[in-house]
Amino acid sequence: MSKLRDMEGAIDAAVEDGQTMYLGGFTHLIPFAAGHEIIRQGYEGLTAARATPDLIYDQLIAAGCVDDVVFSWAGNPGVGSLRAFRRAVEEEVPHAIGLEEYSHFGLVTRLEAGARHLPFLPLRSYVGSDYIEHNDAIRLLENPYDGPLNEIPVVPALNPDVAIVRAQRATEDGSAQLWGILGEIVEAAFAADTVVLSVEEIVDEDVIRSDPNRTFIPDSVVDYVVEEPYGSHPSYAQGYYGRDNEAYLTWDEQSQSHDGTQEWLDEWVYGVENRREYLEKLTPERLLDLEPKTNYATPIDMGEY
Amino acid sequence: MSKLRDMEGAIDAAVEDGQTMYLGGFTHLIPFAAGHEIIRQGYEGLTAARATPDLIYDQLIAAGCVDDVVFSWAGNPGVGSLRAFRRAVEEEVPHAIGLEEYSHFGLVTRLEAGARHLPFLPLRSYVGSDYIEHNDAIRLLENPYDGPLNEIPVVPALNPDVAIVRAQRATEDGSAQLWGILGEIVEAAFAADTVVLSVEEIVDEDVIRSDPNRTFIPDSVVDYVVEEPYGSHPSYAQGYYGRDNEAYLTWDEQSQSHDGTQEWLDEWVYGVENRREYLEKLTPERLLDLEPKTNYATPIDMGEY
Amino acid sequence: MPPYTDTELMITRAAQELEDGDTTLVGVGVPNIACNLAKRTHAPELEMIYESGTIGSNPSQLPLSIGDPVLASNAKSVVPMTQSFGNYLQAGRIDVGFLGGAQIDREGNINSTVIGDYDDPTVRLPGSGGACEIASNTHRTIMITPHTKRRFPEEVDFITSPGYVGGRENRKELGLRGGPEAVITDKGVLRFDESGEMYLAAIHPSSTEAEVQEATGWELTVADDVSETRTPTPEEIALIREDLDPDGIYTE
Amino acid sequence: MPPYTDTELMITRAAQELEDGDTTLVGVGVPNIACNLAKRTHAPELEMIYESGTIGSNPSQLPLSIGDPVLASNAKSVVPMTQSFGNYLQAGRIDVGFLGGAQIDREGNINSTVIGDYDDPTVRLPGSGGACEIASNTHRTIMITPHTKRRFPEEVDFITSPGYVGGRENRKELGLRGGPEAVITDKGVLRFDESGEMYLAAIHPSSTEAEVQEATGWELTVADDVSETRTPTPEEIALIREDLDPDGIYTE
Repeated sequence: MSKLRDMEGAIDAAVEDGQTMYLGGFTHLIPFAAGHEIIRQGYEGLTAARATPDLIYDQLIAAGCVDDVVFSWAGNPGVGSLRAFRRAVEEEVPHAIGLEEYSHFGLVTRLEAGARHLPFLPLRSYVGSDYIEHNDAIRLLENPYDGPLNEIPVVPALNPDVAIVRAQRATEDGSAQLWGILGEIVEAAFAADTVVLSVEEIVDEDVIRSDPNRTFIPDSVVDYVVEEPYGSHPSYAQGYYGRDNEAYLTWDEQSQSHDGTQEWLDEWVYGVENRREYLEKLTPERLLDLEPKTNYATPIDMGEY
Repeated sequence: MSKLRDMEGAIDAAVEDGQTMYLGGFTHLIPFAAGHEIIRQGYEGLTAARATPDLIYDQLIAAGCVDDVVFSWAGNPGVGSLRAFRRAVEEEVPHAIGLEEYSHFGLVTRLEAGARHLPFLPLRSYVGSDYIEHNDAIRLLENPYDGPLNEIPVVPALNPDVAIVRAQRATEDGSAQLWGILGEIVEAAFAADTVVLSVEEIVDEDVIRSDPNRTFIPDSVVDYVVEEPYGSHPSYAQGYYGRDNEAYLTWDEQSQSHDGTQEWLDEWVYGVENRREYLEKLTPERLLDLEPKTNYATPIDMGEY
Repeated sequence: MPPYTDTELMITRAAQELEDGDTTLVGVGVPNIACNLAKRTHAPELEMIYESGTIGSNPSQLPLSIGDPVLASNAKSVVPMTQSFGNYLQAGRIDVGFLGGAQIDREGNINSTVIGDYDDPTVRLPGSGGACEIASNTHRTIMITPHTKRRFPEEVDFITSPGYVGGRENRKELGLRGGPEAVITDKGVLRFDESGEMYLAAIHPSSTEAEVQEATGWELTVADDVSETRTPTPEEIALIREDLDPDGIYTE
Repeated sequence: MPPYTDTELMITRAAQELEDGDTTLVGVGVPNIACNLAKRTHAPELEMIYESGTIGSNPSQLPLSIGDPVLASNAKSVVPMTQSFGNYLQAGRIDVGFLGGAQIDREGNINSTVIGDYDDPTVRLPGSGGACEIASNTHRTIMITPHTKRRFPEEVDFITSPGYVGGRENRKELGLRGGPEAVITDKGVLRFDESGEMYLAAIHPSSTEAEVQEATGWELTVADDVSETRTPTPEEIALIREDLDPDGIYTE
């Protein structure tokens, strides 16, 4: 069953004010096009969960869409601070945001518990740190077995209302293959109630079925599918394009003031209809420079039995 | 660093009397050649852990190598009973064996806890069943969060002394790629102290590095590597050969009596030096009939950046 | 050849339990044929998952075991068992599960572990495999089994796979999802009432109410509207005999 | 160009902490250059893992972030973060971790969360990322940081990454593996004594004991055998400037 929509339709159908939202992707395959569409549609009161808020949440915060952030590392990767995030925390601009803070493993473990319908999962982090004191959701459980550990920390399941994830290719009904850095994308898709999948390319089901071990996201968890080439720009899609570092540096510059963020949003988000128009604003050189050389994986033989 | 050995050398180096051993592979990629070498070398007192004991543990039990079995389904898949296993349990022939019993998810969850260095992991099985009453290792833990569940079962980590696993291809130092049914192979390799990896083919490191998302077992967990084509016969290796059902039916027949098992072991295990000699006893037709047609996966482009 | 065998009747009846669009955890043998029959007749969108971790399997021939390579070749996805059990089954993503076993009781509890005492069994059965998980986590379970008094005791010797343990309400309170939906035997179809007790819902043309009662280890309630099972159509039988089990491995 | 900069000295000194065959969890920037320098000099078998899940990375150029595609292309393996943190880091498969942060204290506890009060911070820092896990689960951690009094308080404002909290014995009893091994600053090299307290082990040629003490927020013990840091060799500097950071992104 085809679940194809354009981004506007998918976001409109999937997102509501006040939801807990998870945009997946650890530095790789970040759903920027979806994030911009959320800004354009003007949602409010979102709880924005994500291990690495990255530029996309900084932009959502600057646009006023976000009331709370659940996260583990809030920085501009390889560049510096997330200035809009900091302004909201330190100066309540455009408004105050609440924070719920974990480490990376804590947050991805929460998604994994959510994906598996478990109330919690244990992990060997947080002991000796100040996290437990400041986050009531991280709790200590008695170890019921003999051994050196008397207690072990646990984190509760995270089941976002909506997850938006990217992959390189998928069928129209949403069976998706992704490669390169996987981050927490698959766990987010399984944990969420509603899933929007945005891909570089729609492919025939034969392509997916030829290599089932690479299908990390099955159609059964996906609600809407959007074909959106370059939908992760300025982050990257392994094998398709690299990270556009200029955009990360530009945001660092623009976001030094709240007004600067609004100018940027006016030009690159509110000022365009969709991702296609956004891409048309980039110079061809800039897109060409992001293209990697072709480098095929050695194929495998699944055998026909 | 090359870890290549022949099977005799690898088993001699890795296995000792009295160990807890896990031969990985859920109906697929079962390490039969390694199991037969263990029988030939005459180990005793092994705790043989495996979700599906299958023919290989039935043969190890018939050979007297095993004192205890940790398992979740003891049958001849698609055929019927494991007769040697049942004879040991019901009639103490060749000697009594102890049983520690889980369901599939319970046992693979034990390996996952072991792989992650956690004392236990929770799962939503066993409630309402008679397992908890008969297996003291399955315990109930209070749920420290609000929600419908007050208690949840947990199972303890399983860290075998030695795991023996199969893959289709690997480097000489043990970075392995496998495809088709993965079962619990990867978790077993990460959970064990010592790992013997047996593969259909040794390949150059370039092959492995061309498709890193398929490398489920890294060299860092592997101690010994054995190149052993058809090392999973009569189970199968996806893309290389199918299951030899005749062998499963023959064992069902032969194992109706303890004497029958000994005849079979005399001919197919004690009577051959190694897997090569075992294979030479099969007819060419039989091997040819197991060959699938070639069916390559659609390649992916990792990109060269 | 007879127009249909007992097994073929059980297969066609089981297939009718499946709805189009259902996701089903398939076992080998008879359930596999029932699922494939449903997929080729009224439920083309049936999604078949095997506990070995193959998702959306599309087998080119009858699998020899739940780990057969035909289940992986041409599947939609293949995942490790931690995920097929964790992300799919435990997460509630599987509608229907098929179960087997040596005994099933009044509450739909199934035993596939031991006959007799656990520590000194008369018969050592294979054990749970994934059955305990399937019974605990799918939305409905279906059992296909021959109907004999030994197989239908009032209480099983060992609960491998929980049914309506202590009743439907208690099952829910224990945090167990779904529950037994139907037991399809060679004599009839049994279902579960509001309290969670098994009753006779339909009788096969070859059997009688008295025969069913005779082969059941407790006084079985019979539905007021007990019906006669519809017999297999010639099309169904042709599919089974020509395509799904041409060698008659499971159906003869 | 000077024969070497402060940063280049820190890089070469950090590289010496790595042994051939070590598995190291690499951060971007300076630690990345230190690891690659070690791999190209005395530690060719160094295994580089990034918390993004790339195992045995072999980057063709300097990664822009810990999620750069060059870390995945040509890696030995790439796994989801549940596994890089679970099966590798938590399982004790990583020898060395590099940590950064705004503050480090007497016990080697690191703060990368907030300056000031947690609920009303003066400066909101990025937070842990994987640092809490790296500090808790590797066998030894190394920190590379400028040496200033603000960065070396007696106690950090927030323990993001536990060091020898309450001493070496207490750390062990808490179930934490390993612990801080060295802090490499632009003034010297600090290590930890038997009780788990930081002390000055070596001074860079450009600095003095008094300068180090002046830039440290507590009375720092100085080793009896305090040494002078060896300066970078021309070969090391050539590797850094020509191959590892030719654009001088991190080293100028």
